[in-house]
Amino acid sequence: MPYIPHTDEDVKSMLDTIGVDSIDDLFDEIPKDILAKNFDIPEGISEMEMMRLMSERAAADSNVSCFIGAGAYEHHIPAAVWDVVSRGEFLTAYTPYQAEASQGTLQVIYEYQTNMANLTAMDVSNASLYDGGSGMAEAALMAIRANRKSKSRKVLVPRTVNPLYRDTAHNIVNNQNIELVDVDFDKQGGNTTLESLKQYEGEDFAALIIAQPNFFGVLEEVNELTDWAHANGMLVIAVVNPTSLALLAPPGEWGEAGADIAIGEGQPLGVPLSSGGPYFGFICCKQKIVRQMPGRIIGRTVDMEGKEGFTLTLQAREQHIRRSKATSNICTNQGLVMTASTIYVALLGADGLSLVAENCHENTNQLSKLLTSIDGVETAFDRPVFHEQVIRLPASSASVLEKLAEARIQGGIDLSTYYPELENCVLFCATETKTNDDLVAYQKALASVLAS
Amino acid sequence: MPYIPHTDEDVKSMLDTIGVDSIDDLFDEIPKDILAKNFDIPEGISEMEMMRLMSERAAADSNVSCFIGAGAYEHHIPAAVWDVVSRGEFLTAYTPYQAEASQGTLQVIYEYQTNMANLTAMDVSNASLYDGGSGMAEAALMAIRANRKSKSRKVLVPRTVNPLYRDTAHNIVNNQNIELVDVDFDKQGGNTTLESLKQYEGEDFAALIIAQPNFFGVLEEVNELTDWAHANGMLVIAVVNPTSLALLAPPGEWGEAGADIAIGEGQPLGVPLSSGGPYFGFICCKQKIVRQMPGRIIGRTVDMEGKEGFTLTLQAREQHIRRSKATSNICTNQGLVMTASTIYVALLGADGLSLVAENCHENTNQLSKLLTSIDGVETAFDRPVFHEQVIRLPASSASVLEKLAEARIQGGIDLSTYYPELENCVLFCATETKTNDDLVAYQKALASVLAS
Amino acid sequence: MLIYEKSQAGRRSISQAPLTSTKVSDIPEGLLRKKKAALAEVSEMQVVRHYTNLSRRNFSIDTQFYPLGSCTMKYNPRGAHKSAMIPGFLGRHPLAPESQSQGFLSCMYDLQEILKEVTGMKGVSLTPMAGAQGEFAGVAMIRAYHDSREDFERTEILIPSAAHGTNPATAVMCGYKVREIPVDKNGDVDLAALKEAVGPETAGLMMTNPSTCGVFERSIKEIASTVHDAGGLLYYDGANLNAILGKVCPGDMGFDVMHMNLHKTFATPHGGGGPGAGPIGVGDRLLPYMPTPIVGKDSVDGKDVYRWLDEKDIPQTIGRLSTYMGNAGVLLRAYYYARLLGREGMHRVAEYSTLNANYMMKRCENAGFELAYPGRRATHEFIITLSSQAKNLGVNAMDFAKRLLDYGYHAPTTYFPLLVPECWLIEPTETESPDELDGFVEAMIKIQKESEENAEMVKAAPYNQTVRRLDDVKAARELDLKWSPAQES
Amino acid sequence: MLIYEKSQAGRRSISQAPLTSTKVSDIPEGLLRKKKAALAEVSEMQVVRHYTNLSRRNFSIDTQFYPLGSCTMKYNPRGAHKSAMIPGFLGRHPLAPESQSQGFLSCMYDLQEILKEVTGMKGVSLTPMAGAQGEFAGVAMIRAYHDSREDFERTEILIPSAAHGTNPATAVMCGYKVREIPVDKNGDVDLAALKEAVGPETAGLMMTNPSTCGVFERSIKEIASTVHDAGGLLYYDGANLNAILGKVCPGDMGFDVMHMNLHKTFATPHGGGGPGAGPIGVGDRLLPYMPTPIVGKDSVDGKDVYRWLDEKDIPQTIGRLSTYMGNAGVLLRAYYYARLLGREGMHRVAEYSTLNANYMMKRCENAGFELAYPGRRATHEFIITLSSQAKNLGVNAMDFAKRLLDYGYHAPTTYFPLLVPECWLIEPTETESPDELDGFVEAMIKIQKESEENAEMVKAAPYNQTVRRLDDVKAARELDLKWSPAQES
Ligand SMILES: Cc1ncc(COP(=O)(O)O)c(C=O)c1O
Ligand SMILES: Cc1ncc(COP(=O)(O)O)c(C=O)c1O
Repeated sequence: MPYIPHTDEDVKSMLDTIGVDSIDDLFDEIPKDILAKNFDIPEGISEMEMMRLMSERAAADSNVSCFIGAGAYEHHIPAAVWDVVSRGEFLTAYTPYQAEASQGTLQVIYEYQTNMANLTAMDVSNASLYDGGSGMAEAALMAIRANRKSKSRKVLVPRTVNPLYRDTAHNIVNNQNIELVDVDFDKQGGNTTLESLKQYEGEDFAALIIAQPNFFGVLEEVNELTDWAHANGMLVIAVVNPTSLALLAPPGEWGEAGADIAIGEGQPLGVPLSSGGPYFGFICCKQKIVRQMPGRIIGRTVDMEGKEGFTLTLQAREQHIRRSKATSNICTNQGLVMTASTIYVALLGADGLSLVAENCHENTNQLSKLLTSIDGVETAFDRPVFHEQVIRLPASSASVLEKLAEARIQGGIDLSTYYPELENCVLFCATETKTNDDLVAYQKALASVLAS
Repeated sequence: MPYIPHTDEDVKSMLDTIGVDSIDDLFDEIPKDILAKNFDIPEGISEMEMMRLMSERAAADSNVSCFIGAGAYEHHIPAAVWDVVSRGEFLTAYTPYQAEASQGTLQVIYEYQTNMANLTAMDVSNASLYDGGSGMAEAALMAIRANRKSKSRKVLVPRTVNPLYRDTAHNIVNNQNIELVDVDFDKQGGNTTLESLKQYEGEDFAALIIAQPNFFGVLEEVNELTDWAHANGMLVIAVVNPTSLALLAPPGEWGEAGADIAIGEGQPLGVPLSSGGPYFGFICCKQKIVRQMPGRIIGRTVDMEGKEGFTLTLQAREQHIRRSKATSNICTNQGLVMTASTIYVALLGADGLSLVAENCHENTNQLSKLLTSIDGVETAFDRPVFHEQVIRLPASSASVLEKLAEARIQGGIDLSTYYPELENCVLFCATETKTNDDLVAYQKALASVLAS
Repeated sequence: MLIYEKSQAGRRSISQAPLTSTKVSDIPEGLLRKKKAALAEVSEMQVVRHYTNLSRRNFSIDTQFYPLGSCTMKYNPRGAHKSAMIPGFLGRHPLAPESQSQGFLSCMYDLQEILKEVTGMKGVSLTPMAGAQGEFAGVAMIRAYHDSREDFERTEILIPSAAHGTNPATAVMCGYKVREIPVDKNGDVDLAALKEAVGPETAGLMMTNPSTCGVFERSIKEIASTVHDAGGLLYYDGANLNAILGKVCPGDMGFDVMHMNLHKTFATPHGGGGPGAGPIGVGDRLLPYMPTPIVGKDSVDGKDVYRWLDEKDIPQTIGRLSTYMGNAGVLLRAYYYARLLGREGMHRVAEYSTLNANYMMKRCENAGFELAYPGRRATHEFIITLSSQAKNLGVNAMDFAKRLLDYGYHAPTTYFPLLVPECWLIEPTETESPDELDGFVEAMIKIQKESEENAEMVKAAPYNQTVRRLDDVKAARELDLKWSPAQES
Repeated sequence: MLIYEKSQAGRRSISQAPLTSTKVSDIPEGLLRKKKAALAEVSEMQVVRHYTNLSRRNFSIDTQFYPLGSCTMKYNPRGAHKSAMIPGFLGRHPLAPESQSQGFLSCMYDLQEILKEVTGMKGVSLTPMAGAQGEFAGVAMIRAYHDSREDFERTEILIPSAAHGTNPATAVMCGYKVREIPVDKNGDVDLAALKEAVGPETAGLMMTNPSTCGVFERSIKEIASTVHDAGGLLYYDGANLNAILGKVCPGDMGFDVMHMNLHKTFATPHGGGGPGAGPIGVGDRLLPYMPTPIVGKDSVDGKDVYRWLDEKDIPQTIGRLSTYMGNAGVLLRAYYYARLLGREGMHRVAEYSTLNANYMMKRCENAGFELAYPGRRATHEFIITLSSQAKNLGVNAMDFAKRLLDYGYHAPTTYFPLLVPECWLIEPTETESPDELDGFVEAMIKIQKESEENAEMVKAAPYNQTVRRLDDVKAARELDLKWSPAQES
């Protein structure tokens, strides 16, 4: 029996101890009429058979050159990261409820909190949320709780924020009658302007969300936007790409007072693309609103002998203590992936992360030049970007992308799916993993698709 | 600097402590005129670049259906094996010279010794040799030392023993003027017969080597051969495939008295094909000749408090103690691979190993039937085999195998390379990893090659 | 020591970042970072050594028996991990075109089908990222159901008092009020109280069966009809699915919607806190509301072709709850597990986890420990109460737990469910052998003896861990939630 | 506890073997096994837990500073391990056709070229499986060389007394007599003695430079010419290559043949005893005798095509020394390391390993420890002698070593080379940071103090390991080399 160690003899002697005749007897409190019948599922197979099946299926999706970003990025992941993360002691531990038997996990989380707080220049971080999109929902809920000056259940959300995040967040918060109010973007710059916000001045909103870079890769005027929001009684929720923080001003330093909450998708920090998960959402905030933060938080303390140690803290915010009054229902988070990011950040350091960011940025610029050198291809927006770019094609982006895919190049995403007005537009990125040959191959393939 | 942690400041303060001005000063005892110039080798690259290069090169050799055996076999390796073996504590430890800080490795070796001794039904095992071929050389040398009744520096070696082993062993022992004397095989059975040995009766040989199964997959009459050797004052060196020992009589039980030494290639026990290494050679022997055994041996003992522990023992046989009088020059062995085999054996157990052996055997039989159903293809020998088979083709085996390779089927090895008399013969095996579809694909490809 | 304390300005793991720098000149000064982030500057070996050594300060399934009740700490197959880590799976972008995603999509589709079958539900969506998000999806669907019928009066979710904290927290996140239903002394829902509570405001009841008390809710069908009759729906908290997998299907007990904690019942690693995966299964009534994405299968030229189902296919969906496809890698691991178990293995999960729990319970009882529900069968877990030890010896459930660590066993869940005083919720799971269970009970007996002879010693446990008992009060009072360069120098 | 002691008849890790049995009927009864082998019968989880926990009883580079002299315990890049474990490499059969081996062969070829360049040798064969087999190959080539010149008189190999045990053992395996050359008090070969020893029986001299005394042999060129003038050849034991990599090439010192311990200098993991790889490099005179297989490169239609060179290409070869291609996977790891270091990194190996050793030596000296060769530079390693501690305090080199374990540092090599009494051979390697070196020296200072204050305590060390000091005498007297069912029950 797969994974069950019992021998016939074991079973017999255990049943004897219990004082029943058969395993079935142990289920005698269950009404007979609801006992399960045979399942119509495949018979069990061996590890060997399954590994072959999985290898064949994985191979079917392989050997592509991927230029899709849109919130999930192909970065080099040092071999050490997942080798260490896959150690049984990290991989197969539960939540560190018994602190003394979980100092490894606990210290890792404390270091993770430090990394994220220092990267974002915020005061504190939690121990991870599920992912970027659901993290934005938590941030909105948190802002509504935390903004004592506002009674609003509305949050301003520029359309330049990742549409998948907006969709996810909406689906989560709408059950509490919370509204995410769209703010349109400047068609030329691809950014959120103060003009477009003017109309909301005087109205009560709990928060303004600002994505930097935004979904188009475009850089927002985060300082002005932050100050505007604060001036209008809103908190600022920053949505940031952690890789970018090696180069870009961190949320904690936006404008006069800095953002109040910073969230984002942790995937770029050592987490494989892996079809979208497990990733992790990070959330950081100002110290004064830490008690509104969702999720686990680890604190440093001492033991009976005065020795440094780590433990779960501020648990009174959490569901297992506060139940219906908790800051969130989150329990299981993304611990292992968060551990991977902690090792990744240690391996890269601030300087290494800068090099990654620079090289991604340069590759995307390079590719942008190559692609726009093709007749009829142009960049869609005129403002500075970080490591991602939108181009407009002289043909339907959906069909061009399909043809590129046949050449095993995943050229980006069809923006018109999310923004009907951005017809023929493609959002792409070229990270540090791409060589010049890769970029040229994309250019050639696109040229030939467009020529055909 | 890759893997070097020193900052400029570190270097400066270290040089200060030492009392020199520069690192170059530390080399002032080396004659200036032999200092190295610049190397003409590629500039350093990053892990990301290297992983890509290696992945591309590995891919070039992939996607083949391999039916080659000839001493190295494709078996399913449980994922747990290399996950656990790759833990830093196993992977990056040195030889367990400090027993108290190496109980993990030491106990593993003790368990390995137990596994091999119990599989072969011998009294003791060492902690591994390099591989099967060099192991046979060590066994021959050991037999010459151990056979007190013989003064001979000659060992009888049937030609049915793996020719690569014979070649390797010859190259090692010939420096000591030791001769490996060929014994021819029966052309019909593909085995070593008592007849062919008769001519050596009365002559002084230190040992007879017996391979079971032999290189052709054919089963030797090990009981008769063993008794013959003993009757003629020779020791018996068994060369065995560990997978086969789940089914076949173990060397310790051959004939009246059993083999004296058993060696073999450990690769089938959880070690990837990996282009030929690292594998490991195992060697087991009767207790009474253990002091002639080469290589490390671990013993169970107790600590100061009477607690069970493990330590290197019988070191007086080894080069670091006995130097020119050591039983061998071996120092570094194949520890990690031996560890993998220990975990593999624990996962399979005797019953699991039996299932592996049975299924390999069945698949080979099945394939043999399929192939010999093709016109002109026939088995070369008429005696029972284990999990490997020789067929004779109606065409040049070299060119047929080449054409099969174009269809990405590695059909076996061209036996005529090693046995000119076995023209058009191919040695193949189909292990438990092969599905019926795989076998049929081979048959179809062969039929089509032969038809063309 | 923290990694930052091993840091040295200017040190780097050179090989891990690109080797060449390309200065960025096209980003306005005002948007750039001014001071580099205070992160560790260390060598690759320092990193490997630091985190390898940290890992050694953890208990885990791979190293210890870990009978943490409600958490189902069973063996996490190494093959599942390996198969999800095949480069082709790791490298697939979540927005890759369907034509280049058939391998992944077929795994997801197959998993959906298996989960449907073993839960007796009509539809499965894999996307929720943990149990709590599965609950959210479920309750949000309940809401969508009532809303679609314009039944806006239903504002309450009923929850037994023994329920896990995520249940009430979830109900609130879905905009509901929570009404607690008491649990009687046998661990069953107080039926009378339930009957009194249900009504036109009842949107649904969230419960798990077996309950968190480790006993099977015998009146489940009556509970179901009570709620259904009042127009409410029944939510099944799948945290306890391991107790019944292969024996009873939640669908057959009358549940309308449920989540499964794949990181429990389907043996995906818990990773020191996560990730999990909390797929939901629904009965007919909730099919139209399932969260996207879901994988559908078409037949094109006689070949199976898989594709994403989204708003177009499920117009009443509650929508996506994650940026992409939830914890896809966890789902691959669960799929591996499901296929290895297969038809026969699936039935054995409940059987052997129940056997182990009842065996341990009996041994505890024989050793003199007090069972919370002595007349009842254990399910996959059971509760003992140490309240007499607390009262008579001054050694409480936490002290006992800490001392257990010294014996090399992870402690059971303590103080949950809250209604049993000084409780231990013990869940051995089916993958442990009887020797391990015996060893645990023997350690308990020893601690009992130690408590009788030297309570002070037990109360100051643990002794063999990397730290002694930690000061939680200080941790909460003098918040120290991150290292910062200033603080240390 | 041994795995066998966790065994239960009939238990199995089901998923790991084929699920169906096919009875074998075509093998004669007399050739079949009668009683199944006494192996453990355990579950997959038991196996994982058992060996995971065993691993935790080891010191290793990934967890500790491990300054084992002569063993070069430097960081073993995880990337090297991963790249050698790419399925395409793992799955390649050693006898696969060359047409489907170009990826692997090109790596081997590139590695040969790099090793040639950094050693200053004319040819490299990768096939020896460890240092000792490299030595064997080298000495066998020396023999082949003399034999081919029909110079059969040369029956002796000269070896400095400080040499590693493999050197004399190898010489004997190659059919030579060994003649020891004394080492003087500065750690240099006694030149006068060497000159007296060389003669027409001299086949060659085996030595390493820097010597095992941790100092550079300053008269290397005179030694070389002495041996060469007498018609002998010069063998370089590459165990100490780390000390000179990038600074001096053995080829330029006059060596005719050498091996490299890739598991030392090229950072491939030592695996608790192996595997290693001991490629050999040769000068012009020995090129015709190199062991096979070697990888050659042809150009076919302007494309590089790699192929095996064998007896046909190298008719005077000493032949193959392994069944296939030696420790191919280790060679891949070394290739990874060589490429990451590259041209610049290669030079830094000697520089920084030497810097670390000299720094530690100075710190030891300052702390009052006695250096074996006080006037000399350390190379990549250095020796201290604890003979005054042994004499005055009764605490010897082994006691000191055992106590060091309690401080979390692996002990240096003790009692080697034999000519220095109570010696510690300390090799920090270039991958350790100064903080680690400082910590080690501070532990030494503490142990010195402990020895002065409480020698008995130190002599009974270690205390913090999983076992106390082991009884080696019992181990050798009452041989217990395997578990057997009878013995235990
Ligand atoms: C009974 C019960 N319900 C719900 C949950 C929540 O599941 P998750 O942690 O996956 O969010 C848990 C997990 O701890 C649980 O034990
Ligand atoms: C100086 C010296 N020579 C030779 C060897 C033998 O090398 P190997 O262990 O790889 O056979 C060693 C290794 O310990 C050594 O230190």
